[in-house]
Amino acid sequence: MEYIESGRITLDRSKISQKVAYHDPCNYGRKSKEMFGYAYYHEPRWILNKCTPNWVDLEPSRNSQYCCGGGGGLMLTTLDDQREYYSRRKIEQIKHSGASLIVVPCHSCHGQIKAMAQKYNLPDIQVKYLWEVVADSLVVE
Amino acid sequence: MTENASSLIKHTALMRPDGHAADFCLGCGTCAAGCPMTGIDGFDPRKIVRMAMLGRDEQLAASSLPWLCTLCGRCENACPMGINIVGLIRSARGLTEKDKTPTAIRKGLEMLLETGNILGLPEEDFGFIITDVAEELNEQPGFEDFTVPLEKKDARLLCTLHNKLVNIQNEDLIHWWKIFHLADESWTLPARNWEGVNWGLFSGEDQVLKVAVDNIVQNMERLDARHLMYPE
Amino acid sequence: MDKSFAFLKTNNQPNRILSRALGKLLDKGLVSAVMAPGITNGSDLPMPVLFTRDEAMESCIPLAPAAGVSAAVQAARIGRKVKDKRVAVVLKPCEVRGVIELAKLNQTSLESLAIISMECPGRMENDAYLAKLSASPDLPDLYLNDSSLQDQASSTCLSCDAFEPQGADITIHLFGLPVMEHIGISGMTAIGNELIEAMDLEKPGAAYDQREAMARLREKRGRAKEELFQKTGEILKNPDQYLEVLGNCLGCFNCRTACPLCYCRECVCARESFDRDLDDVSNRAKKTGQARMPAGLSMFHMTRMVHMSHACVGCGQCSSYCPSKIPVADLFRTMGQQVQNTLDYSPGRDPEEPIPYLRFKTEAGS
Amino acid sequence: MEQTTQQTDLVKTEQTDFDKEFHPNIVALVCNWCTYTAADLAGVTRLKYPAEIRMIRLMCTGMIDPRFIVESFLRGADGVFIGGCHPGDCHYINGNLKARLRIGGLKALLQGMGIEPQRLALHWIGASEGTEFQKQVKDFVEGIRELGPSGFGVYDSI
Amino acid sequence: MSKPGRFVVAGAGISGVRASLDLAETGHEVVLLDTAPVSGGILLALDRQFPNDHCGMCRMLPMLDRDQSKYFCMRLGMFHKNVTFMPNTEIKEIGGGPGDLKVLLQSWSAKVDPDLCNGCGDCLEVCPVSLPDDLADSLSLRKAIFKPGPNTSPSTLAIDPDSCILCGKCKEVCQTGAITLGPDYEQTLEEKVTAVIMATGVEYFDPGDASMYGYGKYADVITSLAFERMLSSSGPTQGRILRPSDGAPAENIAWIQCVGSRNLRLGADHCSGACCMFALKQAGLSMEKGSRPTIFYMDMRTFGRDWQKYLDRASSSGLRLVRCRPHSLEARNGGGLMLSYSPVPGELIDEHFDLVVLSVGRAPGWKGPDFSDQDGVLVTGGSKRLLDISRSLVSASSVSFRAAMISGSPVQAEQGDSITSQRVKVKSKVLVVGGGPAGLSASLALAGQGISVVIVEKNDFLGGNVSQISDAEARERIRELVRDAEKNQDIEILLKSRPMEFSGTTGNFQTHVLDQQNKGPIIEHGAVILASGGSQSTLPASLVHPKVMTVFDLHRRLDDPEIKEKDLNCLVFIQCFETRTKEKNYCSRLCCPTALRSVEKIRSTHPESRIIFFYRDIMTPGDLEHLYTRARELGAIFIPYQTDIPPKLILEKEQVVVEGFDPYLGEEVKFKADLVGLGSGLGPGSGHELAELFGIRVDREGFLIEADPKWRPVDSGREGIFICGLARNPVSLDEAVDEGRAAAQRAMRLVYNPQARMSVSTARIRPALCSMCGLCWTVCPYFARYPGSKGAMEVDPLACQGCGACVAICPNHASVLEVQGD
Repeated sequence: MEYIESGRITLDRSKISQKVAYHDPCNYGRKSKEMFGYAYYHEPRWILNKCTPNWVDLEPSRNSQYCCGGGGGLMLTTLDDQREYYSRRKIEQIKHSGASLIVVPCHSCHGQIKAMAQKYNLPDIQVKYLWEVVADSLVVE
Repeated sequence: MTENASSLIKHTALMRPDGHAADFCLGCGTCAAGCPMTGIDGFDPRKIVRMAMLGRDEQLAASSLPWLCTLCGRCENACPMGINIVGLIRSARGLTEKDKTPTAIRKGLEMLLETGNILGLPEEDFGFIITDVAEELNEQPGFEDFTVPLEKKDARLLCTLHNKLVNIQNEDLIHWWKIFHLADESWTLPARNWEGVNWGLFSGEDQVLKVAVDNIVQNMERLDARHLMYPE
Repeated sequence: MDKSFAFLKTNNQPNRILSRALGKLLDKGLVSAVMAPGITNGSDLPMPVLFTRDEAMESCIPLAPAAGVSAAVQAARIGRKVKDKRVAVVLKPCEVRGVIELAKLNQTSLESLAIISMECPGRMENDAYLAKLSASPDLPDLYLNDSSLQDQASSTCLSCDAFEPQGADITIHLFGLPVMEHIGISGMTAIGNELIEAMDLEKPGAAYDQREAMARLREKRGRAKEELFQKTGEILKNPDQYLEVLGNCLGCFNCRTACPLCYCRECVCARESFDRDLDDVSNRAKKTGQARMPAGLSMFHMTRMVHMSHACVGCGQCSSYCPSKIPVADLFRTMGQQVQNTLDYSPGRDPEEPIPYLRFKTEAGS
Repeated sequence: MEQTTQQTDLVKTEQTDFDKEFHPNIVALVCNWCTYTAADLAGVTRLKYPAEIRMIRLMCTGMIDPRFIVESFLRGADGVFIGGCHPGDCHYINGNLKARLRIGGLKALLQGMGIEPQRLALHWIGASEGTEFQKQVKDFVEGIRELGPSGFGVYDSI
Repeated sequence: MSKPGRFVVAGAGISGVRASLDLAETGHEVVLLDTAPVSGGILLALDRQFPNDHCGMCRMLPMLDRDQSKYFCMRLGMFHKNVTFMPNTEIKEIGGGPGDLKVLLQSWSAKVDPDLCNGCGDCLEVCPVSLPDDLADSLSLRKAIFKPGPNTSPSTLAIDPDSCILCGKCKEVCQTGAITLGPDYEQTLEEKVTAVIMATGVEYFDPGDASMYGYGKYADVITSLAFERMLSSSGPTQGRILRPSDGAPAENIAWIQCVGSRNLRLGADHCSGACCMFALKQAGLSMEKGSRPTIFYMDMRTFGRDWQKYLDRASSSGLRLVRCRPHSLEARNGGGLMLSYSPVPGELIDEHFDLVVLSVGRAPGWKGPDFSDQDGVLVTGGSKRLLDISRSLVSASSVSFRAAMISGSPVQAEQGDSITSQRVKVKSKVLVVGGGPAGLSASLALAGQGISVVIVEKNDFLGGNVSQISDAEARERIRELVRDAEKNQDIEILLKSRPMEFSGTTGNFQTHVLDQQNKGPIIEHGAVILASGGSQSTLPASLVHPKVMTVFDLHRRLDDPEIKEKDLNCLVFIQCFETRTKEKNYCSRLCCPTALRSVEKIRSTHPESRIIFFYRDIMTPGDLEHLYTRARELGAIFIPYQTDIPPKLILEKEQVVVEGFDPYLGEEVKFKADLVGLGSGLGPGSGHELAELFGIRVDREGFLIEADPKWRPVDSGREGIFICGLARNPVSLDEAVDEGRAAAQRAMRLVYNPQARMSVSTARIRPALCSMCGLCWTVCPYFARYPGSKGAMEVDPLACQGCGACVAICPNHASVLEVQGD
């Protein structure tokens, strides 16, 4: 944000053409709010908005968003079926949003959503990190 | 069975200033209604809270319930009584006997304690991977002069890494390096104990949690960095 | 209460034998008086008579096929006045119903009354009865055994299918029995059983099945009733017929006087609605050039219907009293049935059944 | 009795305007507490209802003596509309229930006299039901218009 | 003869109106003010009220002065000759002391002159400003010039100064020149008054703060207040239940309870006290309109008079009740919402609803300066606690009596009246049956106003049996009442006595009171207050065991040194033990608070002991919710049970084992209890006998029945006979005292003037025409008829309200209505 505001980097909003949906990771939102009293809902959206105008929230979002299903170390366990079941909600949300690119700022979510898109047979769904989207939109002078 | 009088975990109100002990539970089921995992293998946050209230620590620790949770916090965010459900589940995980914690986590934690990262990656291997990826980036226009400031002192920003980026998806490192580069950021990456992921959070073992945090603090001190960047 | 059933040997004199049986009640002190149809000096028309000594019972005709007035009103007077004593009252089923209705209106109490009633073959109109009686002095007994005589009963009775008493303590059974040999008597209540105990009755020797005779009668009278109601219903609905029938009304109020249920001290119709204001009449006359006087007779009859149709017990006395031979009872009964069906009310059936317009206490909702 | 005189006065008014359309003579007996308030509300919210009705305000529908309804018909009313509180809402606890019973019996009686049952209507209309008042009155008047004059007045010739 | 007092009542909701009427009816003058342009408060928005789905506000109107009202329906406004209503007014300052307060009132301009406005509504059409209507809780729009209540009298249009843009269009079209749009003027006025009553009401929680339910985001999520307007035929949908999003009929409707209450994270550790009933009512009414309602609740708080029965009726007619709190809502394509909830552990249900109604909590809502600490300022109703209508009225009457007491001795009402009503001589004496807290507070209140009182008490002591079941503090309060009563010269106390014969008419009753030797005086009195109390239910013989007792006994026993020192490893409470079921189908109200208070007591001596509650619904309305929260905080464990599987008590020689089912664990649980407390409830004492003697109604369980459960809570339905306290319904000590005072207020109204005024229209019997058939007796709803000694029925002139039912039923017009004056 700081970079963008201060102009240290410049972003091109036209580089990404597909419909983008933003996923709130638990750690950035609810848990951050519980632990540190502040939830990062606005900032990532602000950044994303600088990258592309064509983005939406997954519904529900923010405080009541659904977890990707990979958190809490669940990705590290052998409980794959459960993990898959859990993610049905996220997949529904993604389908509902109609987006083909899911932007996440969290590694865990990134992995989980990517894996689940495959499991649920959604090969057209791309998953990118927020900074990846920023990097993709960078104007290199 | 007759119930025990006291529980080790039901008073878990830690980490959150406004958190309440499990005792406050009204049994309203808001938590369960918000949890996508409810019903899977008998999972239900309300039940876990209840077991804690009744002092059934061992039963809870011996079950798979605590490990089904993604710790996403959707439950406690809505809990009208402000019960620290996530904290409670973490505590329950902490009570799990070592050999019953999921293998991957167990190993990762052991590695973390041993090597400062969950992969158990030696320092020189890490350095190699980083240099390798940086060279990849150098091939892109505009980034020819990019280098990774490993172990740079006095940087504004100390970065830690998600082990995934080092392990299987190291091409994803490029994205933020690009940003730093273009923004001309003063940053550094520690060569040791670069692990930014803290599985102690998952296992409920606070002592591990602390080791991991200590590692980072030491890095900060060692490199005199002013800010810290976490992968998450 | 299990009903007991016994025979009373009649020796071709059912009225006399039954009178004697009733006399035993007086004799044994079980009742302080008996009110039953009887003859008193000067008239052969059976009227309610109060007997207090058993020897006087010789003039009693308990099953008389005529009734000068409704005995219900007289029985009610007794019930209202007499306390701590018991009086046996012999009433026709319609009169029993009348007493019960009056009890609901606080005009009598059933406490001191022992009600004796019969399966009713109907009553003749007074003039017809007296004419017949002069030719046939045994008419009261013969009537009971002769269906062709019974066919000469009043039109109200011929179309009455409520001939079985309800609410009586004792029922006298006639239909399907060889009444000249014996009649049946049942106690319907504890009091009734206590009383028939004193009548020295016989256990029934042979079994008689009354059902067929009852059913036949019910069918016959029921059909007549339907036909009557049909016909009268048309009269009420059709202004031409209505005016033709009621146009004969003299405004004498006999029907009201005859009615056992008209319990008001002074009829409202005599004060407020009847005999309309002269201005009113002349207004009407101005419109059509003429107006009948006295006016307001429709209002009178309709007011009585509003007040009494739900309670009409169908005794027919109003018709009997009418000097213009207006079938007042037919009109009332027809209307009564429609109102009673709507309100799901049956007058005189049960003293505990509340007057329909007081049922608001138990009703709620829409 | 005040109410009685009011009623009689009103029904004495003879029909005068017989234009092309039939203007029925309609008496509306409304309870002071609920239905009158609803009628008032209908007025305030400018809900139009037929002008044919002569509204008589009573303290309670439970005070309606059926005799007066009969008299209204005998004296030329084509319909009688009664509006009271919903069951349970009666200011006098249960006057409306009493009215319902009596009107029920009266309806049967009038029907027996050849008066169509639609000519006598009892509706529960609560204080806040202005629209309901308008609707019921409108429907009632329309119904009577379709039925035509009651012709019951001829019974009063004796 | 003393001068009438003058009072300011702030807030013209039902509490304020009740307090004003009480004072006005006893001859005082009242200035009733409200910040709103109309009176009525929240009630204007509610068409029907639980627990009978009826309207009935008019029943709180004065019985005797009623006929002087210009309008009858209270939805049109409140009118009384002794009450001046000041809209758009608030209190600025209060100075002076009790009995001599100086109150500075500030009014702002109404801008629409009610005398000129004819309510034509032309202005409403031209006003260009549209904004959400507060009354419909934003369900619909209104203009800046608007009609502030759906039924308020035609000429009361108002301009909202905050939204008005002063465009002047309304003024242009106004044909009567009623509108003045000049600068806001404010008028201040000083009133010298005896006392001030604050009845400033409650404020509803704004569910915008509970974002999980998407209020404000999804159109189909509305508040219970908005739904109330939707139900109303004068509301925005004319009574049809529609989805605000698309106007489609709403079939599946969910109510979510406790939104903004019972939530520690929102700092709302209270229960709003009436929303459960509110939701039950709304759900029931919606069923009548063809909807399928579901209520999501945690505890169904049916603690009031007949509420449990109301619930039973609703559920037997198909209302679905789901015990859990939903987590969140999601919008669905094609309209409607998906609600996630989990009724039993391990079960997660997503269900589609067309409409979601949030039962928003309430909190005391006074925004202006707080004068409540000032002497001579009394606070009533919802502004003190969260109360339903009936309790608000009781509280308002209680407070108005306290206010009247400040003015000193009673007012002698003017003899020469402006209206020519007839008067009846009455005895200025009141008989009080029962010397418990309710009876004592009633007696003291009346005696304080110079009315003589006779207390008839069956025991040989005063104080009732609350002294048996409450804690020390309560006992002390009752002892104080007893001491005050005993030394009051206007109170005559007859102990070991009971009323045996009762006769007479309102204002002139005679009661024969007998002692144990069957001797005693005949007391002539104007009114009677029945406060015969009740007692805790005794346990069945099969449960006699030293370790098993009622929660009340247990609470008392905890003070016992023996118990204090004993090892108590485990205590078990079983609430609703054989109550709120078929035989005793009501909530006793005191068992839950008593048992919950016991927890704190137990913890003070036994910090480690296990405390288990088996319960159906914890009944802690209002601030009592703290007790529940505190008990949980102290580690008491609450296990809900259902009536079909109640916990089992197994009595053994040395111990008691309680077996039950924990639905959260889905397992049987078993506790070895050292003490078992049973919430077996309270029951009325001699209700049936009293009802028979005094000719009033009594319910199946023996509680005396009030004239109207909402609007006339302490009237028996027979004028002159008032009921209060446990004889009427289970109450707390505070409530008993309030009810006693409220009953005293009602009695006072009748007897303060030795020449009581009759209703303007009353029935009369023409004896010559009367046949004594008794039809009029049966139809009289006010017991105002009796068979006279002269062969005709007679009328109790003060009891007769002039409804005319007797006139309609009498075939002979022996019963006629007479109207006094015009």
